[in-house]
Amino acid sequence: MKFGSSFTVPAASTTVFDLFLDAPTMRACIPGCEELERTDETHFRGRLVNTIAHVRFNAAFSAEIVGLDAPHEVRAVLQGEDQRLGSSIKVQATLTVQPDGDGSLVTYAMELALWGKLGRLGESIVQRRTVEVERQFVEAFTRACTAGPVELPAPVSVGARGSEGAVSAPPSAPPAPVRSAPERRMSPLRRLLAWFRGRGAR
Amino acid sequence: MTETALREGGEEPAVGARWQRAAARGKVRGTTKYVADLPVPPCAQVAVYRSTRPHARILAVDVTQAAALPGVQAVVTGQDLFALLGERLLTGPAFADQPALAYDRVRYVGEPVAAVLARDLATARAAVDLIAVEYEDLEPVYDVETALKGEFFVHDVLRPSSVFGDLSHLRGKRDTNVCYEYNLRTGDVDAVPTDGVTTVSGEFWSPPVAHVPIELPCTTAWVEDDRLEILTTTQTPSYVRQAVADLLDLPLNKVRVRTSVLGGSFGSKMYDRLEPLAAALAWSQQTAVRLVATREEAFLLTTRHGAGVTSSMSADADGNIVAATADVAYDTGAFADVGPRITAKSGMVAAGPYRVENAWIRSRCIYTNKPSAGPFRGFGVPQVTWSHESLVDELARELGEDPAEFRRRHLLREGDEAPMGTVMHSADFVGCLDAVTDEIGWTTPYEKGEGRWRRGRGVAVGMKAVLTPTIANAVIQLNQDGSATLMISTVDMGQGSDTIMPQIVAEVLHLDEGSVRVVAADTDTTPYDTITAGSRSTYHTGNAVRAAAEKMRDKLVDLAAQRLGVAASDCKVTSGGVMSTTAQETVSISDLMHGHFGARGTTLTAEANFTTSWQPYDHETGRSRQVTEHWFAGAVAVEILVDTMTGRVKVEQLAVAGDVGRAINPTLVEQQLTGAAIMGIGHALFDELVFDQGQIVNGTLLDYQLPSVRDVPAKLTAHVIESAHRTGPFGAKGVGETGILAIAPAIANAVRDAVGVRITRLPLSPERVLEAMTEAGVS
Amino acid sequence: MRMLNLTVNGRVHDVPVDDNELLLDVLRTKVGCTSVREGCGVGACGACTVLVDGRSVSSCLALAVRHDGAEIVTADGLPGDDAVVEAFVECGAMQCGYCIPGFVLMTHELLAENPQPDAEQIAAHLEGNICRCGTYPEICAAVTSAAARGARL
Amino acid sequence: MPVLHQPRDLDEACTLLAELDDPMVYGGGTAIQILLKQGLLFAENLVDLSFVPGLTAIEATATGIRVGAMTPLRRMETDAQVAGVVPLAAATYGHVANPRVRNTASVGGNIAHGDYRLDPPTALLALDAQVELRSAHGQRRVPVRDFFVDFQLTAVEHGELITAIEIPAQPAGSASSYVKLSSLGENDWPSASAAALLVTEAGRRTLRLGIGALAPIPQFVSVDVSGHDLETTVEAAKAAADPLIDPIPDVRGSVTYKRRLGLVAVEDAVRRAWKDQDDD
Repeated sequence: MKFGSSFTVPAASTTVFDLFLDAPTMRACIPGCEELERTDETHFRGRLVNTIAHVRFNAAFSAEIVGLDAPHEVRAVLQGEDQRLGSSIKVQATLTVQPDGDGSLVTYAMELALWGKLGRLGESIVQRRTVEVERQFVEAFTRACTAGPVELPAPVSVGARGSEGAVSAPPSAPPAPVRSAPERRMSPLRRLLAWFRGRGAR
Repeated sequence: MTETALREGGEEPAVGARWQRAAARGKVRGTTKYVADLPVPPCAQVAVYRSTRPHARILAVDVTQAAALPGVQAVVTGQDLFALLGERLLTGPAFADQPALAYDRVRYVGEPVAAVLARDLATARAAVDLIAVEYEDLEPVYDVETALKGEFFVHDVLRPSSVFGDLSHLRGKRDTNVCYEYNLRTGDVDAVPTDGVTTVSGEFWSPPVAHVPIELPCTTAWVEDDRLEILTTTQTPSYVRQAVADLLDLPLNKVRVRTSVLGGSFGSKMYDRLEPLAAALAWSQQTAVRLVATREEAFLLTTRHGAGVTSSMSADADGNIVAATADVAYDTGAFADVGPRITAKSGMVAAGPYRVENAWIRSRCIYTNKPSAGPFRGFGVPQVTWSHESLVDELARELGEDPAEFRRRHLLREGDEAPMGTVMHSADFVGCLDAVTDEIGWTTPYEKGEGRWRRGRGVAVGMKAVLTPTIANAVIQLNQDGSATLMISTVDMGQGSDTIMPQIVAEVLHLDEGSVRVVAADTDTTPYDTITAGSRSTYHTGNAVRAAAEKMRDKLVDLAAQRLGVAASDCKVTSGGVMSTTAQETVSISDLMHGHFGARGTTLTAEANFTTSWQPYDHETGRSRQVTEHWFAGAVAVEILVDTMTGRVKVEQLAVAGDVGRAINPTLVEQQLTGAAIMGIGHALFDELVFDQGQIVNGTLLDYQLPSVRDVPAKLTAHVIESAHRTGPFGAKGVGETGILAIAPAIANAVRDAVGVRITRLPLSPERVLEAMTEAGVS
Repeated sequence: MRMLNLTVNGRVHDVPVDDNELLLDVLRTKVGCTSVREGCGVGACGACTVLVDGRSVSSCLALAVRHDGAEIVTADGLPGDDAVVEAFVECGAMQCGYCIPGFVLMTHELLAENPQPDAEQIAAHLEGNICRCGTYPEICAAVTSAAARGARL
Repeated sequence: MPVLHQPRDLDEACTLLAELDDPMVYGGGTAIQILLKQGLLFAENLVDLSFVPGLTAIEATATGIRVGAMTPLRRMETDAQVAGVVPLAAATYGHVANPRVRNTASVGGNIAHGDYRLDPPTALLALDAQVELRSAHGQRRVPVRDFFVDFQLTAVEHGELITAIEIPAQPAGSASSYVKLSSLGENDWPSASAAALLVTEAGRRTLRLGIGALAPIPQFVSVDVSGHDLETTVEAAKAAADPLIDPIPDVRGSVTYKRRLGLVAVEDAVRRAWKDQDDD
């Protein structure tokens, strides 16, 4: 499944680029990302956790930067496995940053594979979820670009550290988009669940 | 059409009669026992851990947690089995490339890696969720284009498995994704002059589809003393016995494979499905195991090959077809299965059933990292028929000729040599075409419509060779009371072999309807039979059955001659028994046997073998004087409506015809034709397995669409054409696949007729039709 | 485990069941009705159809414990001279036969509600049953024939 | 495997929903079984409503009918009262899946799933139905037009369950139709669906449209078509529906195709309703 888009953020491209490589910022911006640490120059590892309603999605993942042309382009591969759900996820992403007036134009292209039980169960939910995840990420990242890198570890985060020269997020900034979502807003997995419920008793 | 003539004395002949299907009432009430319904010893229930990666090296399999779950009896990994069986773990009808459990590498999402044996299925499934596998990803190959680049390989080495005669020429290879290539060279397509020649060409695509017999695959295996017994849903019991004997290194008499009537198959229950895994688990654990595929798992077991055909057809100024080319690529997925045979048998008919002087065909079987493709009703031929029947239609239109008439002019006739060098016999293409075009009133004008709904008509012809060479055996046991028991390894999957084989016996021995019973295939008692597939049984097993019945008849005649003191030549079998003209006496079978053996309940046995002869095709030219024992000829004509607002195609009328040589049971033949047509409508309009990066995304019956009662045309007729085959039993040959070959192109040709667009990719979904109309500026 | 009381084809059965057991499995393994079969597991094919208090139900999705005290009819329990069975046999409405008991029960439900259904009504009632062999023309003929016989349970 | 609870009355059900960990209401239960089989459901507790009395009644009210949440869909299709009071609802419920599913699936469970492709919401939107919800804290009513919040998201809060749907009677002299267009097999899910209700009240003619499968949630729009003829009504309906169409692409069609199909569904529904009106 391929998707991609572009968006502009109110920050210089070098700032934007650095934020992309900053583990705490990305942890805060990626919906559902509850752990993320950089293990060396090119490797990250983390965990995507959602324990909502009746589906438990818990995937340890690793990410590798496979191409870096700072501050213009970064290519990365993320791979995770949820053993209990018998599913794995792989994302191959290419991200480019170009100056655009006072801000930057971010263009990304992703190829997402969802293999196993989750992947077997239809693409509409995945498509829809992808759209949702994209939207949430862009919102959060735009906020991060305004506020700068995230310093404070989020409550469930393990091993997240503020990067050098980090600026504290202003108190008004929400810690992470997922948490800022209204109470009733369903997580993608809850939607997935609801979707299954819907198709059986349509 | 041959009407059945009454035999002497007003006796109804058995061959040609519309006998009621065997076990009809049991099937309607559900009392007929399928494999899963039969009693078996107490079993461990098995659930399978499946790969979540399309292509990866297995680094480690951690089963500690799974094994510790209460109720779990054993957890077996591919590595465990490999340690025990070595490379014997790899099976397959063409190449030994399919491990019962993956041990070093996984090659598709869903490939079995480990199996849990537990006291119940819920426990087994819960344990599967506790298995952790560590992978190292390898570059996946998702499609044939990538596979042909040869950068990454699904298999490093290919080792032929040497099970079948027609595949004995396979050789080991390495570093290629092409496991087989068939080439046909007839005449010289390059030498065809271009002056005055009209050429049409296209790139055709048939997607992978799923068989979806409603009965789920089920295999139970257990150890009894030093033997392995298997009760399984298979249409190839003889093959399974050999494969399992090889796997476990057992003599053939220590493996027993049984089956029952099948709840449909269409090619899905063949070769290595659940059986090698069940056998390996039962043998390695010395226990009884039961494997039942869920519907989702069944989608992973086998599919029909997705196939691309890049092809052309040319006619000279006089309208003669002077050249045909086809470059065919079959996507066989992770395992070859019987893909090489499919590749050859379809490649040889890719030019169509026409007189074509010059033909160039290349047909290749290509590995990718997807679930394995195998045999499916039509055996690869519908995919090439899709190409040649679209091309010939377009060629006729280019030349300003009527598509049916153009075909009629060029179709192969009795005695013609087909492009692959074999002479045609008992393949009445013209008769089939006439029957269907007459039925829909092809030459009568019709309202095409101008508003939202446009009407169109289309026709197509299909050609397929029967599987050759093959071997069939039959044993008849005649019981003293005049009833008979027939032992064959042909499996009734709904095609009706349990009905027509008794009709053949009854015809020879003058027995009544219901007096011959077929024993369910059991390798302990029923003799070797190559396979129940490829529409081969009526002809091959039918011939063995007929020969065995004739031997039985001779035995009865000898007994009667002895008893009555007359010459054997004076005796003949009639419905009342054996009659002697000289003695003016008829002795019933019952009296004859009672008299001979001096006891009631005795049996008399006769057996026969039937093996076809063939001439292997030349590997340079793909030609052979006898590449097949016989041909199937079929034709389809349809009248359709296209909703120009939604793009939906509605088949209003469909006529399907097949040359069956001679219909042993016309009712069953008609059902095979209409049933295949309905399945074919699905393939034409919506039936499709959708993949995303090697993952099936519509693998449940909530998303995977099968034709329902609503998809059946208002008028659907079957036309049985009988041009008797000189060596068929009573002139008969099979019919299981004939009806499906030409459905999709007939419908596409009708869409072309209705709205003027030529669609080359299946299925003809409403979106695709509407897109093509928009592109062509049709509103 | 709790005891479940089911009347299946007129016979009373008291069977121990787990809370999560499906009616399909209970009928097959504890009552012995192997005419009830799994085909899709998601209610989309009709092979597991049973009549519960006269209404068609996909037993593959039905929790057994919700059916305590229910009257269940399966195809193998139909009387020997059942008109629908006769009509299916005579019309040759079966090939592999695996899905047919489901069609037979759906026909019973249809005819109980609508003794003389037209072609559209037959299609509307049977559209959720799949016969992969494509026996639909014979099945529709059988339904019409059964209606003509005045089929009633 | 989750624990099954079978409360004997509504209060007990509400208490269970409020107090249990990860509870899930088990209505018809078909979808839950599918989830369990897929290995995706990790609900700790299922609250089965089948032994709660009073949830399966269809009763006349002053303004229409009140349908208990556990009423099987099939009763909506076959019940004479439903057909008489809200014929559009009767027609639409008859299109859901197949008779077996309709015998099992419940009216409340059906909308609680909130699937964008469901047939019944289109009619319920056009008819301006109200959803009755109950929790340990009491009862409330939500107009069905506010019930579907976002993709797979409804107004049902944690601890709540649906007890009934109230459907106002279809106005005298109104005409209606439901159209379901599929793109694969004829009996597949809809790729586009539309319920049209033409109402003449106080001299004004209104077209109420519920559309399904064409956006993350079922959509509703009302168009004043006073003085319109059939063709201008069709055009007005399509113009009103168009901005609401925001399809989710899947194996059944792309965004472009579904958008196009959606307008056909709207047009077909309006034409049929118009014809229905002429026939009366």
